[in-house]
Amino acid sequence: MPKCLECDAEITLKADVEAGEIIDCPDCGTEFEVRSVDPPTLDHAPQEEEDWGE
Amino acid sequence: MKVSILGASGYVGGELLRLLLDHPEASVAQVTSERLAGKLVTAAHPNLRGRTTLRFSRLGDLAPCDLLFAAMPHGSFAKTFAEVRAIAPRILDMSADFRLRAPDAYRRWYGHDHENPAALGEFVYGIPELHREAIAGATCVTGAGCLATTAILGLLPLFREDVVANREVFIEAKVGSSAAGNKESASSHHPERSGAARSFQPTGHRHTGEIVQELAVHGAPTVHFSATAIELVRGILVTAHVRLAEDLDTKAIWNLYRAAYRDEPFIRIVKETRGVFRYPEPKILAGSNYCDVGFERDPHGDRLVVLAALDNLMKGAAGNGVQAMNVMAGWDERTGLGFPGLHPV
Amino acid sequence: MKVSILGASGYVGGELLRLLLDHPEASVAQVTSERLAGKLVTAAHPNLRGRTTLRFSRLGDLAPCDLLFAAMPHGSFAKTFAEVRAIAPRILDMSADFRLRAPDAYRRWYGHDHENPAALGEFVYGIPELHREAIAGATCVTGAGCLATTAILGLLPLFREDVVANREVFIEAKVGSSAAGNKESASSHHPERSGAARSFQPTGHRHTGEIVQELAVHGAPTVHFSATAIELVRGILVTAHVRLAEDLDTKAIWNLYRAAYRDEPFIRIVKETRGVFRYPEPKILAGSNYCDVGFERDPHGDRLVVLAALDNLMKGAAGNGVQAMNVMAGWDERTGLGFPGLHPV
Repeated sequence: MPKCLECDAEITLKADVEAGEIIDCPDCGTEFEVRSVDPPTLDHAPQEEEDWGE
Repeated sequence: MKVSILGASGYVGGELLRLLLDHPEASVAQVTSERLAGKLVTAAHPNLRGRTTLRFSRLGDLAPCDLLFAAMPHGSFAKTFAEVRAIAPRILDMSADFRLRAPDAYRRWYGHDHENPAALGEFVYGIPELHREAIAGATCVTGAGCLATTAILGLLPLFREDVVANREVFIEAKVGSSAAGNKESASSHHPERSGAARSFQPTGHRHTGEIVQELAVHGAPTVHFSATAIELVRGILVTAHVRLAEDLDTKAIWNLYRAAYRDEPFIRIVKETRGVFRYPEPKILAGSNYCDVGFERDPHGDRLVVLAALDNLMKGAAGNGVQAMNVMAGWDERTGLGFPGLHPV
Repeated sequence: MKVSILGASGYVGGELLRLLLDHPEASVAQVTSERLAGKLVTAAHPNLRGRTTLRFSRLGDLAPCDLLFAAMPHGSFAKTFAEVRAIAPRILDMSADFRLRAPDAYRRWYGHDHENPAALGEFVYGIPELHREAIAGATCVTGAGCLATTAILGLLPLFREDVVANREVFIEAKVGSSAAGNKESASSHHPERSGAARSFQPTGHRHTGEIVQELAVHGAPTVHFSATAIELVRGILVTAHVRLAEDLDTKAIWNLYRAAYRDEPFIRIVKETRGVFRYPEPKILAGSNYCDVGFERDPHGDRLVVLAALDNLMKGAAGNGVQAMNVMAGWDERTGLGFPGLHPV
């Protein structure tokens, strides 16, 4: 099972997951792109910068 | 289980009553207020209209019950403890009177000797996340200070693993107006209090004593505490700064907090990379028993900022009291504490 | 009972989800959002963290269920109604699309013809205090406008007894920001919205159509409505003025309201002579399903001021929806709606 690149949480992939799919970490919400399914590897998904600061 | 509340006209007493009225295992026997004796409880707690026709009793009329909550003004319970001791086999004191175990610590933080130092050792510090086993077997349990609870729960995993340089922490707490109770004062007058960002206690806040007592896992910590009143009725946000004794990265700290809090029903680790509520924030916790904990590792050095939030009347007082009651009675800790909080609110 | 929510990323959808997750009889099957499909629901509803790992589905993935709530933006549900009609034997639409029975009334208040006028007659106006029997047997129920609900519940007893001179009423409604939904706008930008007392609709508010429709008990009423945004997130306070057709004193009006609302679980008559919260006030109703109703008789003339308050997301929307669901399913109407509201808050 791959681990979140940000918070090390275990990320369960759906059985029918495909390369290129966007998934998010259940603990910290970071989005990843599935680079490969076997072995399961993740990349940071392209993220548009949200305007959130005060 | 028959439960009574000694001193039920205040905000904490009212919150205890709200929770106990809907608690599947507890039934409310009597609730006292000398000032409002004979009056409907809804006179002080309008949110309970239509939910109860209970009236306030006097202390003197208290009949024996299974568990007695005491939510009296600070200093009063210590005086009445001996008198009420026989009323219930289990006592849960929400006031500050029996929180510090050491008489000299009490003198330092409260500026006078304790009324009843002998009884100090009888009370277990009633935060289940800290002392679950001791609470389960206790007959006398004390609630904790709301600001202390927030700081302690935010920092506890770090002090348990002893990863804080010099065991030193700088804590800045933001707090809502209900923490000062329901007695009006010049500074609580709306035109003066509304929109406040008021440094009411930059130093010397009494809750510091509890933080020092409970974080002394591997040796006495150095706690620098300040408190600021902000535009909130309910809610506390603690922002604490520590320097790490070891070079722990974000993942290591996540795992340290997960290990400490994974099985806790009322603590959520909140540190998200998207959305409006990315870090712990009190607003959405109002009415819930959650303490949300988060952190951010400063990439330019060894500083870790720890964030913690809760509702000062719930996990900071009445909610924690009901949680401790559940532990003492052997019930599921979540019983009667299921409200998740509102959003938007 | 399997329940799904169509359009669950908004404030009403999130409040429905909160209530349904803790509802003893209902289980949440799917909740949809095209925009957030695949994401955890807690991304939009942070108060539900730790309570659910549900993710948003797409409309197209909706599987058959027992009851479907629709909480889509106004105008969208009318278009999708035919498509989703087969998904569930019972449909509860929270949008404004099917609230007005008469197509010409819809054109008058919404400025364009209804998408699907034929279906207008299929929906029962879903306030149980008004149409309990019809809702019990209905397959399609529509929620009501939050401002309309408040005004209608405040005034209904007077119009049922036909004691309002010329059936004419002047209504001023104060409302919180969450009633405008979760889409940000220039006027919802905090520095612009905070501290507002903003007359956003002195005339022509769409909810007027519903008030006219539901108060036409003995003949069409004349409804003068204005709405003001105030410093609140949740909450509505309606202040309505009528002139009495008969000389009814305070006691007579008390008895008129008691007769109308004595057995209603979610309506409290609030008119007290002491305490801070003497009249209905939205602040302490946040999260509860109560509509508090009160009044004051003007001693110098024939004017009666009627006051009514509720939480626009609860009795004004999601709470009323769950109450209507309970009626449709034959359960106790209070099921899953027990939260009494907080004080102080």
